[in-house]
Amino acid sequence: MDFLYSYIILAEVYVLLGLSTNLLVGIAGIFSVSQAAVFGVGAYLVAHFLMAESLGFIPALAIAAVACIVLNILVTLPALRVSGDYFVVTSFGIQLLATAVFTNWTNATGGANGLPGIPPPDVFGLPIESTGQFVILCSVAMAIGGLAFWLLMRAPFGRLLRAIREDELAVAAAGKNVLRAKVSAAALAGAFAGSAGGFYATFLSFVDPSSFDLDASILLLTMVVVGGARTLAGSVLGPFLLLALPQVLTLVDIPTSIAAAMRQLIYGVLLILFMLFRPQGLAGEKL
Amino acid sequence: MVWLQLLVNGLVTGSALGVVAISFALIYATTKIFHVAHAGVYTLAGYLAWSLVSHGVPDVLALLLAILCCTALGALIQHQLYARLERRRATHLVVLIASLGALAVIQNVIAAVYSSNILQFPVPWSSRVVTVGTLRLNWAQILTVVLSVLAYAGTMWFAHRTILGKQIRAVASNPFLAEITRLRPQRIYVIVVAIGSAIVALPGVLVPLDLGLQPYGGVTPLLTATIAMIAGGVGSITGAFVLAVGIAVLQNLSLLVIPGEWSIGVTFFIFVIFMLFRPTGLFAKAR
Amino acid sequence: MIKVQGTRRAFAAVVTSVLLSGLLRPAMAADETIRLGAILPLTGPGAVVGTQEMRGIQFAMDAANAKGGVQGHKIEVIFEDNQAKPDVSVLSFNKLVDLQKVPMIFTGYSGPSLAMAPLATRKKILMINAGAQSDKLTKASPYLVNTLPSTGDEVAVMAKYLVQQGKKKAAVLFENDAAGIGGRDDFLELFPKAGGTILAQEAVQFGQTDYRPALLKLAAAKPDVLYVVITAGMVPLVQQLKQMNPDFLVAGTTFMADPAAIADPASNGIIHTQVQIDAPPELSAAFKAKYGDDMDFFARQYYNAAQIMLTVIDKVLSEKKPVTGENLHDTLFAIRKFQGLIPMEFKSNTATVPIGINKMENGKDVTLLQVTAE
Amino acid sequence: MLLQLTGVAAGYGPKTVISDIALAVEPGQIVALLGHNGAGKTTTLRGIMGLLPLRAGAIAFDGKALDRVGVADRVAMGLRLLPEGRGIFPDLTVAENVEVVAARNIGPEATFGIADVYKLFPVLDERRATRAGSMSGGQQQMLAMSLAMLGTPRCLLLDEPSIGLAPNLVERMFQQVQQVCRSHGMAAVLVEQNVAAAMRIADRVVIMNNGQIVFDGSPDEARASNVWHYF
Repeated sequence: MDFLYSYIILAEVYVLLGLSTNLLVGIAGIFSVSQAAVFGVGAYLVAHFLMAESLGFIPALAIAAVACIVLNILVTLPALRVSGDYFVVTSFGIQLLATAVFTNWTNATGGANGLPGIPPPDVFGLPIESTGQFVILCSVAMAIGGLAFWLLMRAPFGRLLRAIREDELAVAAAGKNVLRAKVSAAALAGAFAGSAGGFYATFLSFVDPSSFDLDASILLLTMVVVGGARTLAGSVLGPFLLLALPQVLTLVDIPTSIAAAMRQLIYGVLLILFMLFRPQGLAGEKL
Repeated sequence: MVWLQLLVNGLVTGSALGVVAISFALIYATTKIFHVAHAGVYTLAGYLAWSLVSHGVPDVLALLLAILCCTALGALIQHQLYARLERRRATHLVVLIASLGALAVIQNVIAAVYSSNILQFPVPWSSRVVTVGTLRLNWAQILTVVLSVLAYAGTMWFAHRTILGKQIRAVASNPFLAEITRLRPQRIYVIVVAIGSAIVALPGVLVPLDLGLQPYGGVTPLLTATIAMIAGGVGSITGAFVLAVGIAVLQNLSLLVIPGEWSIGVTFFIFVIFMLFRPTGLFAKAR
Repeated sequence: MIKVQGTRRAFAAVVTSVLLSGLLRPAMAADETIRLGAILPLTGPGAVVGTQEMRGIQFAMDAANAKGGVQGHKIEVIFEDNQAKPDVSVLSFNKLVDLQKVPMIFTGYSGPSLAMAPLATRKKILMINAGAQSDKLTKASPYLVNTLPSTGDEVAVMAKYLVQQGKKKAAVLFENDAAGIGGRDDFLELFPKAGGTILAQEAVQFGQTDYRPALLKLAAAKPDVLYVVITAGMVPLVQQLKQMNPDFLVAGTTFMADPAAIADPASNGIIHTQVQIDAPPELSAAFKAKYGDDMDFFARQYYNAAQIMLTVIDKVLSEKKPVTGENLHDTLFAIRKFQGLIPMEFKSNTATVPIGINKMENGKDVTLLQVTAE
Repeated sequence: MLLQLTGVAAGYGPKTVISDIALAVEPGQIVALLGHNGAGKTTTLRGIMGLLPLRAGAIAFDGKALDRVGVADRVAMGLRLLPEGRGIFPDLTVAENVEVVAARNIGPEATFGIADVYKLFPVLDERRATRAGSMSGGQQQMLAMSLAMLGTPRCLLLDEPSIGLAPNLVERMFQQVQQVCRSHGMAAVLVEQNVAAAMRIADRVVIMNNGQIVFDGSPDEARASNVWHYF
């Protein structure tokens, strides 16, 4: 069962990240390609506190979430100044900068060696050690995240965000505070990404920069788009599907020497077909 | 005299990077597509030339054939992928992800056919060294600078002196007017991606001639070139070229003051700061 | 309601696909085939090394199966691509162990191996690493066995040799990943201990083959010797070194011994430590005939590791014991001494093998001296 | 009849903006299409150019039904649009602007060639090497007008040509439009906010309100009528 469990746990962590990305990209219209960087900061912070045994899991997670709120506001600030593709490229820059810091700030992150031996989490003194318990923990986290997202989308704030995405000038002209709305969306997205990092670090008990690089950020975007932008169902479906896809593709029988490349190739073809024939994703609204 | 050799090396890598930047700038300014698959075209050029040279095709002919194949591939991507997405009114995000899919396809076809090993061109002359004073350059580097500068000059001449070049700039400048003055923007898009792909094939062959071929090696040069394009001001060929050279020189010279592992991080840090204060780029024209 | 239906259908697709991926293969488990796993980077930048490792394993298994397998059992190795990422590795590990019931897994790369090590301990799955040399791997798990010494052993040999040769001022060029940093750290500790001084160090990214800026900066420090810890891209490195016309000695680790680099005249005079693992010429030729590439260090290492596994499985089967991770582990340490491509002894989780110092000369790699590291 | 619209309806997304539009333009005629913002004038022009699909009705040009004719072919037939505020290629020089449009639109029987542009607007001749986007609004509008007329225009659709121009410039430009129409038998549909100036050169006045035509007659009839409460 551990395979299924570990699949579910990782998918649930990615659902939190998917919600974060969806909130920023799908709903607030801030096209960020640096969510993996924020995710990484959350993971390293929780790892740090647990390895130093200075804090329990829940307080560590809270601190990581708060730090990532601040960080995410900072990294999305350029979006207020530059728009469209300019921000995408700036965001690429932020992501590559973060990777450089994760790889080279050896004292804090262990550098390219990573941090092995992160202790398992505890919930108010109750240690979470088996994969089964971990599934429960992550499911609860995902449920809370999903509920928050769902409630938000129904609240006036959600409608305001959507209106901003449609026509920012009109919303600003109507006297609404666009800046505050965008910053709030970025803050919430940061909290999601930071806590996802905490679950990720403690589940794997190991973190290194390769989990938080540009590829990871792009995977997140792909998850959101394939699942469906701007909907809760989309944010859940995308991670579950895209994490399963490589596993399913291993069933395709290909000569071993080129199998892995062929699977990545099929993945690319599927992405293209998806964008051509179902660009709104499985359960999303039209982008 | 380390700085002099570093400076010259920076100029060499920068000129090749500059050609990548102008090819991407040409495509991006006209189609507004964030053509990530361009990195795949760049990589493919080298592998095609390598195959041809390995089969005894003369070096110059191999280069020309590689350029020709890339031209066709570029036209194919625009015509079969981007144009279809455009007709379906796909958003930027959808097009970007489809482009990532195309990149995955190209890279992994290469990996499946050629394996992931770093391949060296079987051309002994390329690593022969020429000494000028204290400077030591090999023929591959010299050829890179000469042909890159020629490519830049050729592109400038093409864009400003030929009717097709002017039409491309017209479409980039006002696609709506181009539509109603029968400039046939859709056709121009195919042409411009084809030309951009032809141009990028040049550094795609020259750089691996010196440094070897890797199937996944195209993304970093493309991202750096993109940053050069944005910092140089979208639409400015000179801006893209000069900034690319500048970035490469900066990265080389930065080693004199900081450890090398930070040079990429510092580059992107400067870029992010730059974007906050001068988001339209250095060479952007007043609008 | 169309959207809801679409969602449901997609959910069904996910669940079905997961179940399918689990159910299809074990359905074939009725035959006598013994399945092993291998989790290696087969796509992405790390694939340079991972592909060769995969070929080494597959080459050994194909040969064994062609001879009828081990006591009538065919051996199949299921390869998983982890793209050198720890999270994918953990998924792959659980998948291989839960669904394919493999008793042992070949790994490489420090990060993924470290991420999987706790799982190996908990589930008693034997992991064999024949490629990564991070010092942390030596103590990561009792179930993680390294068939090559950690970089520390190689560095110790080289540091002593260099000082003996009067090369007391060194600069270090290292790859900015676990393997490179491990080697650098060892050198920074062991070279001064042997009586040398370190003048400068510079990192390069994995897979980045423009070494010129780093080389120029290191050369400016005027060292007697440049110590190189890089795992891939040797040909560009030796060519760029040659281009500089250096007045210092270049020394490296086993990774230096890329056949293409040795064949390149630019590599003349470079010395390196070599974890002794020679392939007989007919084996190399058969490998090259099959894959079109030389059987490099990694291919030989994993070929050798696969041979070790075949020996261990043979013993487990002849003792009529089930092929479990625990039995494989215990039997491996019971046999202890192996005679694969090289003699190898497991006094701990990390093999003790002879280490030589080689010099590249006119397209050949000549052994200068040989020691056995402790 | 050069241009004829019958029962035309068009719109964007779920919204139908214009409906039941009937309009006939004869060769040489200048029709002023007036109405307040959002009345559907620009939508009508876009419909004529084929930039918007029709939801009902038909458009015929020179007796030929346009329902299967694409934008580029309509331009080739002589339908020309001067779009509001974006009628030039700002990053190209004046000469390049003229050159790229001429290259694709001037045939052997062109009524309006490159030389005619500089004859009609001498100021453009002086500024040939200037980047078009850096010129004044009036000069940009002259260039836009020239681009719309290059080749063999038979019916000019002018969308707010006077926007941002000084009053004397507006007069001059309109006189030039009138002159070209007279000399080449070209028709023009002129959408304008500057009602007075438009009325002075118009042969006919059409007034739209809420996506419908509410008045169609001569300028004198228009002056005499009570349609002005629409403004």
